[in-house]
Amino acid sequence: VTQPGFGPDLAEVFGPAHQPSSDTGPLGLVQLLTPEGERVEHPDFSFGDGLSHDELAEQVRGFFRDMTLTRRIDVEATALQRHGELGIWAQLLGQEAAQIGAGRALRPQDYVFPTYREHGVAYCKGVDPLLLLGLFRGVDQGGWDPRENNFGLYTIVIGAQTLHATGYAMGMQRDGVVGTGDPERDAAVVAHFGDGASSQGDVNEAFIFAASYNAPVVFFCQNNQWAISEPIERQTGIPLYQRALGFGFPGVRVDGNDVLATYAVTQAALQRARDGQGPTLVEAYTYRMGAHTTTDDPTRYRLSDDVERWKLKDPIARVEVYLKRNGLADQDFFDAVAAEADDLGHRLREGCKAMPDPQPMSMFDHIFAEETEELRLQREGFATYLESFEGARA
Amino acid sequence: VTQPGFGPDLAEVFGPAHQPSSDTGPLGLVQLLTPEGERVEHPDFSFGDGLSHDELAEQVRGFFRDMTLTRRIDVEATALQRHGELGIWAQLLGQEAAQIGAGRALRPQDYVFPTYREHGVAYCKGVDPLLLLGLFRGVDQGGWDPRENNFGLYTIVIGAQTLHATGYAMGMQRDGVVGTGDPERDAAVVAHFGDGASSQGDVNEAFIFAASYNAPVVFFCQNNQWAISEPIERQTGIPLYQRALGFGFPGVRVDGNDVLATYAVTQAALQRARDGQGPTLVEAYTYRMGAHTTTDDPTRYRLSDDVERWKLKDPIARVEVYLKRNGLADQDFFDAVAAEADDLGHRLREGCKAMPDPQPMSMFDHIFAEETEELRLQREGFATYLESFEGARA
Amino acid sequence: MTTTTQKVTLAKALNMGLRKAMEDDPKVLLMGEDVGKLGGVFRITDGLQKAFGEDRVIDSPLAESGIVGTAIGMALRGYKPVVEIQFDGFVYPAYDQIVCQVAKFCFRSQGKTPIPMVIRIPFGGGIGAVEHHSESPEAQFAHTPGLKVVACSNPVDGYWMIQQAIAAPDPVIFLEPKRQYHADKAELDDSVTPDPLFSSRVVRRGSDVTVLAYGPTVKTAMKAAEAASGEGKSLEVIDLRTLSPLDMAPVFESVRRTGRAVITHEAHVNLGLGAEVSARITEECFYSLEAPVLRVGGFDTPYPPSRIEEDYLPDLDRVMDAVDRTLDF
Amino acid sequence: MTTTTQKVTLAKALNMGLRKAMEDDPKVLLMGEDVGKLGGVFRITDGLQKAFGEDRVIDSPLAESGIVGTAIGMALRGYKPVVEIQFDGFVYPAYDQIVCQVAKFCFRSQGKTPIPMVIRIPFGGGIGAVEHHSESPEAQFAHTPGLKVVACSNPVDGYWMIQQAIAAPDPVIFLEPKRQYHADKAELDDSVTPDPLFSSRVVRRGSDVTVLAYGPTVKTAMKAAEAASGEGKSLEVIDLRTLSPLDMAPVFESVRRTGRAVITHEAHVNLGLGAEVSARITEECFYSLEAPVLRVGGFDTPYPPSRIEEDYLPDLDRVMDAVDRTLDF
Ligand SMILES: Cc1ncc(C[n+]2csc(CCOP(=O)(O)OP(=O)(O)O)c2C)c(N)n1
Ligand SMILES: Cc1ncc(C[n+]2csc(CCOP(=O)(O)OP(=O)(O)O)c2C)c(N)n1
Ligand SMILES: [Mg+2]
Ligand SMILES: [Mg+2]
Repeated sequence: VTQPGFGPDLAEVFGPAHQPSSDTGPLGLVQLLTPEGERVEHPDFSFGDGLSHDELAEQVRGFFRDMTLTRRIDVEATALQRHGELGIWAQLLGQEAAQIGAGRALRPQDYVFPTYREHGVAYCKGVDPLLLLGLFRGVDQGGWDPRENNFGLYTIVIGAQTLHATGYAMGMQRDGVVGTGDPERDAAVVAHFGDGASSQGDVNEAFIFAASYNAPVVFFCQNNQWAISEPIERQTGIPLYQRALGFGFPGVRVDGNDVLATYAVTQAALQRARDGQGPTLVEAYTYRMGAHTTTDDPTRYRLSDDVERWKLKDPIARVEVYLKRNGLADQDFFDAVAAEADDLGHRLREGCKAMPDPQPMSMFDHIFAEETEELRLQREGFATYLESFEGARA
Repeated sequence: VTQPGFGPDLAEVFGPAHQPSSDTGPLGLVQLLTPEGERVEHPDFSFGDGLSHDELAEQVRGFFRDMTLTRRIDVEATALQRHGELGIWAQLLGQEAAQIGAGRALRPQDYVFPTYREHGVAYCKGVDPLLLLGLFRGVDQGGWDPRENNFGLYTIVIGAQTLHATGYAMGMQRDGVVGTGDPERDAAVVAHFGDGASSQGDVNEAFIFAASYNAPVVFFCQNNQWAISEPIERQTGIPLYQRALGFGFPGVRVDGNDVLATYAVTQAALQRARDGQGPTLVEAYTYRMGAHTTTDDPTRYRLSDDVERWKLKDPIARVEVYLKRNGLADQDFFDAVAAEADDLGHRLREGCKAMPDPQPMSMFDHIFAEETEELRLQREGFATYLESFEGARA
Repeated sequence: MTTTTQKVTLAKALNMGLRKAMEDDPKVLLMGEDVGKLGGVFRITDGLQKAFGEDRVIDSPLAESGIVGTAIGMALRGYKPVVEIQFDGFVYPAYDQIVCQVAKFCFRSQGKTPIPMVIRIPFGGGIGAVEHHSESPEAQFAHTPGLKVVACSNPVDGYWMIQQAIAAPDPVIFLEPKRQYHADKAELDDSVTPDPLFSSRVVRRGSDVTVLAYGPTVKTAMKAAEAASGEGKSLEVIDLRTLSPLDMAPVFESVRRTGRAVITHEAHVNLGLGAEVSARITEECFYSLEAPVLRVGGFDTPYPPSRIEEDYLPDLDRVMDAVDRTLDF
Repeated sequence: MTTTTQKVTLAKALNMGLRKAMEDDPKVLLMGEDVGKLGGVFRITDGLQKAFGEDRVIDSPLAESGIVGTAIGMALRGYKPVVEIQFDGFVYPAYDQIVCQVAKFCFRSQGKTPIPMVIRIPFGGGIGAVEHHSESPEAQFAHTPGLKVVACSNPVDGYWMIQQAIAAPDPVIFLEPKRQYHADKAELDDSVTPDPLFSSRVVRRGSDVTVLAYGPTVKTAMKAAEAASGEGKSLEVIDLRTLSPLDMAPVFESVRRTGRAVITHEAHVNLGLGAEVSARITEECFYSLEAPVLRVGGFDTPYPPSRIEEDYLPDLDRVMDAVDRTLDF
């Protein structure tokens, strides 16, 4: 009885299934500062409302400074890897606006769960950039204290941290720090992840748990178009921010190279979470200008003119133009930032080289809060073994 | 600079995030036969087009027969469990229309990946109902041959089969049996799962892979409102069919107690897949009338009046009314089906009791296609051990 | 909690232990599938949501990785999540979160963010269930540094060990022999001081052969000892209780006396706990051994259909057979 | 394939073996993250997508469970998927699909639907990587009935074993010592007949101590044998090659001669392969043993930061130390 073609064309019925991922969706790509440095309006999001001219100027200069220093951290670390001081480095070149916009929208009580690339967010959360190098140098697995900075350790297993973030947000709900209306008290969580990570089961389960419990978490996806060698099209045929609609919470795509827009959108999403209105997915549309990591060779899988095209959208250049054209910053300011960056670079170079290797015996430390007899014996056995070489090895 | 309430209310911006899961969404709940047995029209889906009055009558009578026999399988198996002939049984009571509608839309070359509850679909695929009992009796883990029936073995790990289905569909693409326009050749896969399963990472990854490769797979979710004791609201705040929109392929909610609508929608989705237009999510909106399994006690977590309300939507009764009121079937027909059901019941009772226990030694069989020396020795050792009891045990 | 003694099943004892832990520490949360109104498919959390509310006894979406992953987040926020995995065979979707995250947070952060968390897993077979409901996954967790793994074998241990596991500052995989949930009742005296959590215990003294067991096989070992004594063989039975770390001191002491050891568990013999225990005994008691350590476990086959599971599972006869083989060695 | 011999690295040998397998059988598919244009992060699949097209060399979305789960479906459809897990530490999201599905389809269907499939995993440490990139997960898979697990240690074995694994009708976990990928070159002669896949091999004859190794530690064991001979100690080295099933015959034969055995692997000692091998040797060669089997492996700690990984990993000194201890026992 089955006949070919029976039934309507569902594609027609349901509307086109696939849209090019460059499509910016119903909301359009939220942008407040064009690549040319022009301020533009957006119906739903704005930057600087309620700020005086000076306050606004100061904040934008702050963004410029943050992005410049963040880029310097990245450049120095990349160089340190080239010189063998780091084993590997995950570059953020091109993603400065996405990270500073997201990072500056945070309040001290907000907690961040990063991937391995959130150097700019770490900087905003007050993590000493020098500490970021330890993991990549191989002397530790993250030297900062998550409790001090409300900034978790880097997570290397793709997507895993989005569930931790959701659970942490559920804890905030139980602590009564959501929706009280007290700005000093209400808190939220940001879960960072990439476009490739959006395919992991864990990330989608995080969406489900967050929606189910209406948890105060902002899922911040830096869509830098690439998961190592795989383009975004392998992960999704529609704009990533629309994934949220399938889970029952809002999604928005913002120009991730526009620090003003990223700041405005992230802050709105965070406020929504703090107010008890639940999760939001923010897709920061940007581009990975560098290699995936210093061990990667992008020439094997992508064309350089893509990169050239995105160079024109540089997140820092547009802010510099804006500041200069509108006389919001003078040369002294730019010189000062440049000098500060040089100092930072110097400090990172010296500090990195000075980082000591851990003691071999330290591998037995902190495996548990309460050490086991088994491990104590293994530790002692190894110590005795090492001593047997004194002299021999020296 | 951060101020409470800064930024627009995203809920406003993005539209309401949450809709009650009873909401039937933009398309409405696709229904072609009301609980009262009235045929109704739907703008996008229809049943019986191109069928003569007799052909249509014959097909609807067929559905009635299929559902009646399927229910009998379920009733008998439930009774057999009560009598200790089965260790456990997963009842489908109330889901007959969803399964027969989905099962009858299949072509022989289509392949099905079931959960543990698809007894009606198995029946449509020609699996001897008696073979379904083996797993629940504990004599095997699925006695039928998936290759003969194009019906996979029951999968107990929630959601796992949706990935197998997607991979199988990817294999069909490589075999060139998709989009050729030849009805005898073009094939598709149906992945069955439940509302609870929609929360598993695997199911969401299956959506991603299917969308990414445009695989010919229909994701058929029987939303029976419950995952053991957990109501659908724990899994999703919006209608499940909308999950598909987040992954870039169509989703549709159909009245799962309406065999005509389920048949029409599934067939359309299958044809879309066979034609190479990719995956579809079909949410069959139904209700688990029985316990989760025979070991479950629903009185601990749900109200009986829910069940009473759904009794009025019985999938078989409405077809019977429709057939009778329109004179599409006479009493002889109903008597014949009843008799056939009795025969089936008898065969199941006798057949089940006659099912022999497996030989203990059989646990060593078929672990590999190529047995290992290790296992051969372990098998021999156990055989010798058993022999040492001959007499002793007898 | 009353301190008057009462006879309870393992299921009831665990339920009482969980209730006590929740009363003692408001940070303790329960989470899992069907743990709320239903009280879990085995009723271990029966009545707890009613008593402590939906914020502390949390029905979760159907996703094990999500359950463990979010529990990690709650632990980082200062809570003590106790998650229930509905059946042993369904812990695997959460395996990545357990071995790469739960096990590593403390080490990764150099002790700054330990994860005090309990993962309860009903394990083992013998209940006539279908596939994936009778697994024994302990070896896989014990092999993972950063996890502590324990198994209770009786109501009294169940009551105390669950409270100790929850109080512990480290992640504990807590294995419950589901076959024993409703099997035997034992006298529960709330006033005694329990043994430390990470200790094994000699549960029957003997002189000829040391029989090691944990979880569901302790009962089997005790039966074997009973039967053996009838044949004039004296078996010493040790309930390992803790699988990682292992508490081998009482085992070594015993084997040095008996010179013979048999270990029995439901998990597959190949790379099961018995392999490690055998290796350690041989390393430590080499000159005391009269025979190699013998292992009696589930065969190296997938768990079979339930109608023949008793043939798969180590039973009194197979333990006795090993005892005889080691004595005749 | 040319039959003229050439010197190749392990990476190149595996690449050649995969190419050969794809030429020989059109049903062979490769799937994984970055296996296409990039040729994999280790370049093991370099050039294969260009040669065989995107339908046979498939870049996958970033989801390991999805990779293995869909590969199962392709296998059921008659294909022979060879999936690449990018690094050992990232196999865990796929763990459920591997142990509950890949391992069980054949048994569950009573042989009707076997899953011929290869899961390639670059494993082990020593490459100065960050967390999760230096794990040795073999024991967890070897403990699971229904899986076969092998590890290659050199280019020649790599070339043949990958082809044999792909030709095998059962699922094979194929472990590649990533540290060796570009280390040494070996003469590859396509005309010889290789040993069977599931066999261990004596790679150096000796009479005093039997040293067992696989994957990355085979080189370490050979170095130790070299050094030991300088000290007048004769070590027999066996490359286990197959971890499940284990091919113990050559091991037993050897230990009966030497009376002493040391096993070394990078995996944690606790419940690592060494535990099982030690238990089996003791069971089979009890009266031949002059000393307990000694185990030299990774410590029971999480894999440490790379700056001290060489202290964590078994090296020549630690193997020699064990050799001395067993000789002095
Ligand atoms: C579970 C897991 N699988 C694979 C990897 C290896 N890996 C590291 S980064 C990466 C790509 C991630 O892409 P994306 O999520 O877009 O983040 P991006 O690197 O672009 O910031 C992969 C596959 C991993 N770290 N974890
Ligand atoms: C991975 C996994 N976790 C838990 C279970 C236990 N379990 C069996 S059925 C079920 C509920 C499934 O609900 P749903 O997906 O709605 O299907 P239904 O039973 O309603 O048909 C659960 C939790 C399982 N089988 N697999
Ligand atoms: Mg990316
Ligand atoms: Mg359901």
